[in-house]
Amino acid sequence: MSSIIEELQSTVKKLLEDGTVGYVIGWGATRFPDRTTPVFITRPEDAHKLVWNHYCVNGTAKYALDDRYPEKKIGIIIRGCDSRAVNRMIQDNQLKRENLYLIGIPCDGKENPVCEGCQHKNPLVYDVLIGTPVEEKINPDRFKEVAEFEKLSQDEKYEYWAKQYDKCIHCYACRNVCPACNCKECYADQYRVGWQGKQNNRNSNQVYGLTRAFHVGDRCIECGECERVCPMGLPIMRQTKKMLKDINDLFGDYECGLNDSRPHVLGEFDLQDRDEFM
Amino acid sequence: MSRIGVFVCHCGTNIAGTVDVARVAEAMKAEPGVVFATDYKYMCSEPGQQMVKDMIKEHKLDRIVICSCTPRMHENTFRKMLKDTDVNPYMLEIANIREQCSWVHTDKEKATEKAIALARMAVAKVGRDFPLFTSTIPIHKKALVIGGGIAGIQAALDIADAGYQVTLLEREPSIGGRMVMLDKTFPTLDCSACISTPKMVEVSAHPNIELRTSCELEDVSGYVGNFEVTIRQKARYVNHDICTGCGLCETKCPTKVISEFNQGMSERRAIYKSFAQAVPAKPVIDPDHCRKLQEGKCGVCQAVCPLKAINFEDKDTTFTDTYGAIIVSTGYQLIQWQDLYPEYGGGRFKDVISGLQFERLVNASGPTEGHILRPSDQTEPKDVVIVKCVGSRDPKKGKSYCSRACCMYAAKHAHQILEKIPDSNVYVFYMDVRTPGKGYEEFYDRTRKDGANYIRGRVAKIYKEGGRLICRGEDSLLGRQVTVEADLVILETAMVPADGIGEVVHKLGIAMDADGWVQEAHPKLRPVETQTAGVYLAGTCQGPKDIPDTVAQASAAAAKVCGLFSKSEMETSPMTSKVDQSKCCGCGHCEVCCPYKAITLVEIDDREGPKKIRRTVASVNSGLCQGCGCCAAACRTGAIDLLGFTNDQILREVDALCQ
Amino acid sequence: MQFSYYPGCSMDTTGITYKLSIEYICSKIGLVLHEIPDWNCCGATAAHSKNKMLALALPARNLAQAEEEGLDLDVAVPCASCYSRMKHTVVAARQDENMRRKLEEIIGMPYKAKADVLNFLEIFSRPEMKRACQEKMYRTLKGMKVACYYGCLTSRPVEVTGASSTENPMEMDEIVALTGAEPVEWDFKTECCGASHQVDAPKAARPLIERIIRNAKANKAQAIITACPLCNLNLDMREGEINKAKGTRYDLPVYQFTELLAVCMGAGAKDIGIHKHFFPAFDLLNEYLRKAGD
Amino acid sequence: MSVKRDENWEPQILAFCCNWCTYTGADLAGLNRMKYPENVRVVRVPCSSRVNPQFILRAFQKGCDGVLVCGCHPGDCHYATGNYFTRRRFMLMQRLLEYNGIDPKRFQARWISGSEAAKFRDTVTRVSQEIKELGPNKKFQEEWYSEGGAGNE
Repeated sequence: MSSIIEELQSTVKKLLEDGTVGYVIGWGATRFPDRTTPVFITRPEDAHKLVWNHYCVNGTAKYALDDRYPEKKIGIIIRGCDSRAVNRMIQDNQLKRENLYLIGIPCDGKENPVCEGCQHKNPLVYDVLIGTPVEEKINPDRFKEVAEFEKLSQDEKYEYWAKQYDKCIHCYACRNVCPACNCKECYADQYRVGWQGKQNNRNSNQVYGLTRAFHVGDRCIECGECERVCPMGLPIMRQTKKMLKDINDLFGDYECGLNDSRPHVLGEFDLQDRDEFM
Repeated sequence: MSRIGVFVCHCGTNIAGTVDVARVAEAMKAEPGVVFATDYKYMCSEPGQQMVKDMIKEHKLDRIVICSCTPRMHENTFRKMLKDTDVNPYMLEIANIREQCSWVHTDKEKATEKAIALARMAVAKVGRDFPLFTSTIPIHKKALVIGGGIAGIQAALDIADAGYQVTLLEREPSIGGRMVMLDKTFPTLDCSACISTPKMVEVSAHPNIELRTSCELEDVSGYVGNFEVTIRQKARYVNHDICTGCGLCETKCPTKVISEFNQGMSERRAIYKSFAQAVPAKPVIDPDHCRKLQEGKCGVCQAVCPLKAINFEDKDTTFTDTYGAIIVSTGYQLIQWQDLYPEYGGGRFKDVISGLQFERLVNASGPTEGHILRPSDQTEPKDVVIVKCVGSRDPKKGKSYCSRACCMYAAKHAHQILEKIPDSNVYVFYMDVRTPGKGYEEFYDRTRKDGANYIRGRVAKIYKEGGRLICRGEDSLLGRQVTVEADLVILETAMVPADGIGEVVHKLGIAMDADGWVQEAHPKLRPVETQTAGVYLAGTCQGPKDIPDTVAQASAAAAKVCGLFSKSEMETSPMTSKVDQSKCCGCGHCEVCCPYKAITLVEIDDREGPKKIRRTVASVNSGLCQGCGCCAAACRTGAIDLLGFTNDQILREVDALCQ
Repeated sequence: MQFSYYPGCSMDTTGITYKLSIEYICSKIGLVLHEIPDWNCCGATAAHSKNKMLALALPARNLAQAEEEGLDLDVAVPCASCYSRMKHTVVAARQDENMRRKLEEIIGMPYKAKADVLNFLEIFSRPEMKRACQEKMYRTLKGMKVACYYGCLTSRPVEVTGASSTENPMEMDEIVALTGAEPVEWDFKTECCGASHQVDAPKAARPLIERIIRNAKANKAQAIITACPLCNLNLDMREGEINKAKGTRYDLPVYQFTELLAVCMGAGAKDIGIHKHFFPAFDLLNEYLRKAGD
Repeated sequence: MSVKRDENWEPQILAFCCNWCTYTGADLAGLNRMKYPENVRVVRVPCSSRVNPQFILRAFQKGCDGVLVCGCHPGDCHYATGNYFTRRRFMLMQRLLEYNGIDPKRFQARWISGSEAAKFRDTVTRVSQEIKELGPNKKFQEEWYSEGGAGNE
């Protein structure tokens, strides 16, 4: 591990020194040994502040959206999930590949339950790769949780979600961290059109949760950031995964953010699509 | 605050019989924004309309709700009425309380409640209406006709005769298409070339027609009235401005190439005119076979040309022009039966020929000067088998559709053989004989009386023995196998769309059906139009048809173009999509689902903090947008919205309904 | 290379030359065929004209036997009719899970339909087989014009066989060309030979044979090449009869394609039973082998 | 969830109908004086693909007991391809709603052409009947948990 950190730090240092990138997004240490924090390294002499350990859980890619028109390239240290986020945001025209310098780093899972089902530990795109690729494994249980939940009765499902949304505090953390949530202005903030109330109550939260699921479900890269940041511990991915599962069932194998993923599942159609509306 | 007027129509007793119209009007008075509400016997009548106009003045109304019959009936009537008032014609909503209320319900109480709810929805929606203005787009009165067969020729002539400019595009060196290859036309047995070549000459001489041969469609952008079309002129290597078409080059060219025009049954030179009456009557060089262009040696044509018209340095060029309308008349070709029917020899037997080859054989200007001779040994065939539906009505091997013209030209071929070879026998294998057309059945009848043997069944196998072709098939009427020995077999093969139609369709943004024919806007009522306004269809590009149908459709398409060109400007519906670029994040999800390619992603200047940036956003071409709103539902942020049916309005309608 | 092997009823009798030549080639190129133990009749024409389930179950038992043998091998079948019947069973079992279970029930043993059924044309047209044969061939039949006759069942029905072409297949032409012989283009590659009707309805069936031979002759073939014991028998046995009955002078020996391969690998006439042909078959081969200087 | 049966209770059903097919079909039903329940109210949209899935949520929020989206048959869309997108969107939406506890009968999509007046009548009659059997929808309803509507300026 230590050699990887050295390689990482020296790579970043060099990139900053030779001016390839304006800054690098990565992880830095905190006061706590089991926590890291996203850091923006702007000076070569700060490269040593970068860490790489089991607690590098934060997604790095979305920060690039705050700097869509950079003067120099943005360096991002990306794991498999971050690379999918980058791919997705490029497919959504939110980032330009030429504005990014991607420092790939194979990831063997972090202190995050979502990592257990990860099917893409190695970065899918990168300009430079630190370390050596790790073995990928297929997750046969990708939709197991969803399938289990589907078995409940409608009332049980409703009650479950209603209780969850009672907990929701409408803080939008899930939105802010999601790489698929990349609108310039979220629908939920447009009170004039009145899509969505701002109240923090069950119904308002339900509508937000469902709308969010439908808005991002077809483009969810399964990074699990939404659940990780939710202060109330809502199982948010369970909604988007339901969308993904149905897309897989109805419109063919689909995984988002891969280099060859279909960019617009809902913006395309097949004449042979199943028809239930006859 | 809006000032809404609500007018509830009795429609005689049509509405008032089931709905308490007075109560509806009364209920509407309580709705926010409504300053006036009344009911009246016939809103659409002259006095009804006058009353609305008076009330607009009296109460300073700025929005109108009319509760009446379906908007599909009188929306335009009332919009027209509002043109003379201070109210914008699009500040109008209609509550459908007749077709969808009074006529379908009987309980007066419940029907009245529903009518109130429907009226309330309309009031809620009209409150969020804002003035819309029809814009006009100028119409560039020049038409482009793609494909110079008889369809394109006819369409071009009709439009040109009406006084409009036309460009006729043809990818081959000469116009004329398939019709000029035919010998005679059924059922009158007119000489095909004699009736089509004068039209070709007329095209070349017409002051309003710009003839562009050896040209292909490169790119199309824009919309009805204003298509920007880029056309590629393929290198001809002969300067047609200088060339007089004397033909000296052709006689001296040493390279012989198989003639496409004569369907592979004769030869032409590498510098050539496709056929004697070609228009333009000037040669081109076939670069794939020219020795000079291939090997750098030869150049005989250049040496002999008295006018120095040969230019081996010629290159493809492109040019761009603006057209108001486009007619697609790209025509058909015959199916490649060789690959599909190995049981007919798969092309190994020289004497198994296609119908079009026979047309050339029997034509006086064809390879045999009109004598029907077998391609293999140039002898006169005595027994001829004609096989119909080769590739047509055969979903397993070819196409499932009927090619429509084959029954008739098969009869024509049989007739021609019997006429030219006195002691000949003709056997026609058929599935059905389909002769719907003026004089067609009579012609078929005559052919049978001439002595053609019609055998109902398909040919299963053709093989060669002792220099003759053995056709084995079934006579399904007698229920037994038949074997016919023939000297010549003519396969009446299926029509399929011309090569390259896919590219043309793609460039024009129109649709193809499963078989590759261009899709018309409506199979019954809009047969010459396409989904893209300003693009029309003529001839077999839309589906198999014979010459009279082709010419009729060409004239119909021309009439559509002339109708469009009769106005100098065209009104467009203002109910199109509109992008709020300040909200748009440029993700392009709207772009991919637009059926009209009306949405493009463009870069605009913007600032981000102090920084000046170029930002990508969606942009709607309102000339192309037809107002379906698919984009609006695809936009997560609501940046793109459909005027007349905005997100805001529909949400208000839903809210009002549930009150 | 190894296969399970279902010889069918004709290989020791009417198909003896086919059997001998296949065995000869196997010994030369190291091809191993494991005969299915306790195999039964494939059902042939009789079963499927009477009872569909019987027609599927008879081959299913053979295939299940092959599976039971434990060798996870595709099944090689020399006879076109056996091939067709077994292929029908495999396809039916693979397409319909219920059918497969039903078959298991009928034959009383598990049948998974894992293995493919292959005829010898399919086997020999594999590139590695062609290569292996070519390596072992040192004699040539250069210039001998042959008509490759596939018969109907190696290609039809195409839904079952998956053949590349039902009208003009080329696999045998390509294999035979390895020997130096020149396959001619002709029109009766996949016509019916009359099959068992040559025995029970000779009046209807004889003309079928004649037109095949006539077309081969008309296209300048000197021999007809087959890939089925019954096709071979029908052509070989009836050619002389036809000459006698109709006064024709057809002179085309009828070989299995494996005979030509074997001869070129050095097989003597006795090794592969050239003397067992009905229609004299030795001279033509001899002539061309000599021409090539052997 | 136990539903108290009120015999006089009428469900509130909202139908989004595309202007070119289903709305015309509904008009034709009127022209032919066909009868169907009063509780169905039609919102006219140019194309079924105009219907934003959020409109459905809004309808439930505001107290609709059932929502119907109707458009042209696939292949007949006035705008060529709109309903193919409708089909994809609402197959997913229906499943997502079910996953959140909404009976699929409460949100349905149907293809009804301009000539299928009888199909329109039959569809809305059947949907109305089905919803009546299901009882009032209380899921996702605004009034039950909060005061005031969303987005009222």
